[in-house]
Amino acid sequence: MSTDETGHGGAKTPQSAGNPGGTGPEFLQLITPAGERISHPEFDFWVRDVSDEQLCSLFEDMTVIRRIDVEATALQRQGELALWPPLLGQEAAQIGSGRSLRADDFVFSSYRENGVAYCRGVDLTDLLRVWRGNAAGGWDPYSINMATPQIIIGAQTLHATGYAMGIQNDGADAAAITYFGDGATSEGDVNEAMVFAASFQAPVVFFCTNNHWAISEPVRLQSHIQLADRATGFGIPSLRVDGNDVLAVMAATRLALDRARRGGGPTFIEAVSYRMGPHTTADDPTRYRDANELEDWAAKDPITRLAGLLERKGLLTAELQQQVKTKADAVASDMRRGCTTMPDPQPMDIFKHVYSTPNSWLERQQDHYARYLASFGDPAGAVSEEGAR
Amino acid sequence: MSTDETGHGGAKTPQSAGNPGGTGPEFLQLITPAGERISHPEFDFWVRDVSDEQLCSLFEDMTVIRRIDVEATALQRQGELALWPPLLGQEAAQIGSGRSLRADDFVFSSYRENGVAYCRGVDLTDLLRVWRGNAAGGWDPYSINMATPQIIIGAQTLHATGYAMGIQNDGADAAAITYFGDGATSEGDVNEAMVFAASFQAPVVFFCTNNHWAISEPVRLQSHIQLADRATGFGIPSLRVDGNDVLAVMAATRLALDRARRGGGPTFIEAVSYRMGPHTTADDPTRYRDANELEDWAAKDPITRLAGLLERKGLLTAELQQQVKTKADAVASDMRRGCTTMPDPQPMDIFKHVYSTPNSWLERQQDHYARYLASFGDPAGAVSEEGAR
Amino acid sequence: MTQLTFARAINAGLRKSLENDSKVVLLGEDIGALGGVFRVTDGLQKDFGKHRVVDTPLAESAIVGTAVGLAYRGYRPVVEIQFDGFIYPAFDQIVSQVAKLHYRTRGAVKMPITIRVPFGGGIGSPEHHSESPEAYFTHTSGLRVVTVANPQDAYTVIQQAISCDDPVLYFEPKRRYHDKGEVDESVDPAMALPMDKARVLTDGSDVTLVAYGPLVKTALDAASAAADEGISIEVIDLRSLAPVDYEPVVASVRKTGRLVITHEAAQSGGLGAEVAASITERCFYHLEAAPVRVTGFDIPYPYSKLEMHHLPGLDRILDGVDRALGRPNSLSGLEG
Amino acid sequence: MTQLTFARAINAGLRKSLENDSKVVLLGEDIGALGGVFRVTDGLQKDFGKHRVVDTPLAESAIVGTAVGLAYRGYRPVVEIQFDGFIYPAFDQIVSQVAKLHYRTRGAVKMPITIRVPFGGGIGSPEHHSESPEAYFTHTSGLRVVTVANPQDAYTVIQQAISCDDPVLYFEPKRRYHDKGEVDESVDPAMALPMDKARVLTDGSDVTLVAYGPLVKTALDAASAAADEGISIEVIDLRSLAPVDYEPVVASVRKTGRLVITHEAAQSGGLGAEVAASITERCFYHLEAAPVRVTGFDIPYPYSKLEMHHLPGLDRILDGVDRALGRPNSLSGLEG
Ligand SMILES: Cc1ncc(C[n+]2csc(CCOP(=O)(O)OP(=O)(O)O)c2C)c(N)n1
Ligand SMILES: Cc1ncc(C[n+]2csc(CCOP(=O)(O)OP(=O)(O)O)c2C)c(N)n1
Ligand SMILES: [Mg+2]
Ligand SMILES: [Mg+2]
Repeated sequence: MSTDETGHGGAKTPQSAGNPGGTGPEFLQLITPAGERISHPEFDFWVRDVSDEQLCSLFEDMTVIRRIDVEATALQRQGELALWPPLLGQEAAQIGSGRSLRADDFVFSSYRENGVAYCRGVDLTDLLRVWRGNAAGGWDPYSINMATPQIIIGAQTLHATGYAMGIQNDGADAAAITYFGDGATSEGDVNEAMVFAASFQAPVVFFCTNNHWAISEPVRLQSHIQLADRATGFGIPSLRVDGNDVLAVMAATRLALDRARRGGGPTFIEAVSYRMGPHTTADDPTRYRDANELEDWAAKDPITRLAGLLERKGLLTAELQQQVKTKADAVASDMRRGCTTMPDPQPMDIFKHVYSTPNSWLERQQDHYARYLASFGDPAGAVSEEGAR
Repeated sequence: MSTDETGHGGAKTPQSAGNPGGTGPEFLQLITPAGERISHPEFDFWVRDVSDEQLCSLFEDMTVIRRIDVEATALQRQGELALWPPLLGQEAAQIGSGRSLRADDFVFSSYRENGVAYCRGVDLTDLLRVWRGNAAGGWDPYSINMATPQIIIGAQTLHATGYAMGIQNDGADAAAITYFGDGATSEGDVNEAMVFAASFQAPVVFFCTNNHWAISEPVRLQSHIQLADRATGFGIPSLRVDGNDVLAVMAATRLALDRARRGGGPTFIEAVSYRMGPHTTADDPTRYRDANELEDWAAKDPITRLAGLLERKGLLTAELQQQVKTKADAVASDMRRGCTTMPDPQPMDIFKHVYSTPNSWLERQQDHYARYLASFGDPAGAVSEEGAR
Repeated sequence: MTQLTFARAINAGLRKSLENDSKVVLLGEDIGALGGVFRVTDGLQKDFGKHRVVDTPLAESAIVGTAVGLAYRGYRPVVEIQFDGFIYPAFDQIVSQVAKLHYRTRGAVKMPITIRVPFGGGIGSPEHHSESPEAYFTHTSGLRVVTVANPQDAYTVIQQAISCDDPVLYFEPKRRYHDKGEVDESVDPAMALPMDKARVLTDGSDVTLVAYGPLVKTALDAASAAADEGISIEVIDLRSLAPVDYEPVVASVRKTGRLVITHEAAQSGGLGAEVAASITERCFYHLEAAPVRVTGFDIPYPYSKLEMHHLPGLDRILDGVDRALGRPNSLSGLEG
Repeated sequence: MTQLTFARAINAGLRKSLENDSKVVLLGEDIGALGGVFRVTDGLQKDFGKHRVVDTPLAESAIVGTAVGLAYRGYRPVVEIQFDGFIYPAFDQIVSQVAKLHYRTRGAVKMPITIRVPFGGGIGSPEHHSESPEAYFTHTSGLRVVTVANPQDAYTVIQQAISCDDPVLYFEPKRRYHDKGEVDESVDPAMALPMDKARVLTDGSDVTLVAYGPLVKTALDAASAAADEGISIEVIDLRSLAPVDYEPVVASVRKTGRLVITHEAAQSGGLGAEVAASITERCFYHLEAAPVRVTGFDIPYPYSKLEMHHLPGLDRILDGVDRALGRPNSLSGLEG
């Protein structure tokens, strides 16, 4: 039953036997780790319009979301947030894909795609509401066309597929995109989502960030072969891209979105990246992973890589660097202010929005609890550990 | 959202685009519909020991289970059974695979594999217990190493995988085999079973009978590509065989079992066949399927085909035919007798086997119900529609 | 007014909803050409097209999960779960998504999803086809749960459920599918008794008998049998199981002082416990005896030959009525 | 006797079971090198190997479903569900397979599966991490459901659960994981109080207070606070939630005439309803007031800043005690 048992021969698939967990080099790359732009006969087309200015702007976004991540982690350490799931190392995957979306596309993500939310224009205070424990939800999904992030692993992939079926029914040319991790590919929901997406040829993009770990479990435990191969078994074309290469991610996402818009159905993208931080601020990765692995991946850092390209192009000026830093600092301090000045929720708020129409059971409980609170001077007293009376 | 939408190009997979639902000819065949034995460089090996005698015996088994099916259908029409799920048309798939198993292998099937149960040596009365509504279960699974058939679509595939993990832990060389339909491939459980089987390289065979329909839904609704291709996306090797060719099914199953026993992990077999009857005796297929389709498939009948081969080999003697008929009639009449003379269960039986150790909640209810029944002369009176008092 | 079966009445209600709101879409297994295994969706795909009445692949979690996505997009999905026992693979999507998304989006996203579930036993089916899972959902905050006991309600309430902005589990008493009743199709669902209200079916002074779904008929039969014995039973059809409309039950128990509750589901933790506890809280000083539960047993649904022993029947309900009244009954003389 | 936290006590119990029975295997997400997100399985994979302590792919239905297969093969699987809110994808396998297979095989196949579930709130977690889903399982025939309220029970009951031939849901009160208590590791689980028995924790004469899992500590605190006010509370730790051991509760209520039940789960359809209904049935003529339920509300588990408002605390329990006693309380003067 152990995964050590896999040496016993026999199990082979044509595409990628012996290339477990997706660490192999066979993926789309447009920028090398050293920052060199390499050309690609098919995919250059999809980033042909990316100007120098846009490269700088991608660099800015990636830097900003790294800064957001650092700031949020600090806020957690300082007790201002209950928890934070860092995206460190996944900036190219999130910005490359997030920047490829149109306003009328709709995003269904996991908890980790805070960089995508940034691309969608999320209010920074809203980004932290849930992690501070202040509210059941952050932003209004319709304000940025991005659903409330999903914690139930993989559940959102079905929502994206259903939304895409709705787009199709409406005759619109928008697309849905769903983000999930390598671990999520094992959940029934993700596989059922592919069944439905393929059956109805729904305009949905499955964006799988293979960051090599699902908490303490290496991707090899989920699959011995490349995750991108999973999709072909459902009749869904798939792309495997260097997830630390912002241009490669962009090219793949644009191709997939274009296919979806034009009635070509779903696409699966495996973005090969790495979770440089812990799973969340509550996690201790030293219990399960090798420091060397981290070092290897540090050498493939997505921001350093884009900086390398900008450097080669003579774009990485002191001015740009200053400008990006100023922006990142401003965003971080805005976010911090938003976080620490967020008004506390009021006790009776917990009864709001359970239903959209009156419900006799809940109304009675709400009334009783209001009376209970009223019997105390200070609502906080009503719930203190030692009791107030 | 309709499946009519699928023409819009774009979605292609390398293996089998444009070959939906598995009606294509690309499958392993060792006997043509006309009964001609065709040789195959790889798979002949797996049936090299099948003697003339064994061919006759396969013919007998297939004929007998068709007879069982006819008899059970008749019993249902006569009110002796509440329901019956016919296997008509799937005899080769069930006998070819069922006869490939060893006694120490373990079967986890759906409701339709009554022919496999026959191969396992099921008691004919036990086969009908559940369909008569007389008991919660038919046979003791350990008596024939076959689990109680599964109605929850796909759930049994996980049981087989777990059982196979147990075999592996025990260091035994047995295998588990699980049977399920084309429709079942869409359920999360079946896909999760493949994830686990691949991850742990468990000795399990996934035997998918693609009988082209899931009640009223054509296989194309579940998948636009061949079902056999699904498995490769999980890193599981797969075989697509003519499910109406008993030798092809046997060869594939034997290969898969051999791989499993030797530590080679799981295999997926798609047996392409056809459900010639209704889904169950409660179904009315005229509402959703074309009579022509039935005719096409009648021409590929698995028993006629084997008879053709026997004929060519001069084995289809009047004696054989008589012997087989006698056997089938005897089995059918045994089964009928077992069914109609099965003692009715006793009211208090419903409380048995819920738990294996005493349970205070249930004991109280059981005691109360016994008192309630005792307050009536005749237990049947206690539950009559009009009331007995 | 026409005579319709439950199945046809629901069909007519679905048709009305499909006609009145282009955002209504139906999803499920075999609901198209076949018209559902109970023919409840008969003819709807033909008339409204494959985009509005969608045969889905075999995956319940996906059926409900894609309905969530459609709701995000502004649709009002109506999902059919083919049999009660097949709702469990969708449990996660129902409990963690459908029920909670309005809360989790602070009211921004509505989940006007109706989940139709043929439920209950009595039709001689094999395992997994006769479950009464309603208590799992009545205990799930964020959901509404309703059931119906006559074709008119079947017709009206399905439309109310579909037009409700909250998610609704609509349980269909499958053993009554073929029972007929008067249906006035001109009833405006918005003007009819709201789906979250109970209905008193018979006036009575001795005992209050609460039932819902398939057992309402049995309860009514029991009431008329009891009448012959001089016992006056007030039968209440709950209709809404979450929330339960306690007002008429409280009013009735204040009058009768006795309460019997019946359902097919297992007793322990069933809805009967909730009703008994809540009515005891509200009517303690009016109760002359402990509320009596007449329910299915704490066993997996049994094989069909014996299912009538598991299901509360007329006599078992009357035995419970006797218990509530302190008349001789099967448990007379037993303590606690 | 050693001082152990709940988490270490369970770990010690699991270790004992792994040592004593080679058929015991552990399955779950992150239970290997990480030792589980709460470290309950810390060190076990290292000591018993990857074949006995198995990190599984991320698929809860498969974790439980493969456990069923292992049970078929004669194993005693112990499954960890990482958090309460992640049990729902496995609901079908639990309800339709684990709970029913002994019945469906007429006793031939045993399902000695233990499903460990950290449950309840109070630890400041985000959504889906603080659920109290026990009532779904207590209403499911074929399952046993237990929980523990002190490290000694944690140690003993996990071993009893594993050696039980029936499937057991073992709910771990996660907000107590770090609380310490005396644990005697030499206790023989077969000789200890059986896991399906309740335990009276304090003698009292005025009110019976029934709690389980995380709220037992709160109930005990409430009882000592009440003692200062001259109210004598008998606290009962249910331990077994299915079946509930009603005997000591009945005995207590016959003495006190008053019953308060508390749990974190939503009120409607929660286990409190079952206890209230059953005790009312058994003690109607001894009850001086309606049983009082002090529970979580009918809302999705709220965000952590306000979770203490949802969770029954010391004062809310005392308010319920006052209600049961007819003393002034927050609802005084309210009718029904
Ligand atoms: C259904 C479910 N099971 C388990 C968990 C606990 N859990 C949270 S994150 C996680 C790992 C997810 O890994 P992956 O999909 O690779 O995403 P990543 O965290 O690496 O971005 C697990 C097991 C959960 N949230 N939901
Ligand atoms: C989880 C679940 N959903 C739905 C059903 C209802 N149902 C019974 S058989 C069936 C079709 C199964 O089709 P397939 O897997 O192709 O097997 P076949 O009946 O053709 O052998 C359906 C939908 C069920 N039994 N279980
Ligand atoms: Mg990951
Ligand atoms: Mg089929």
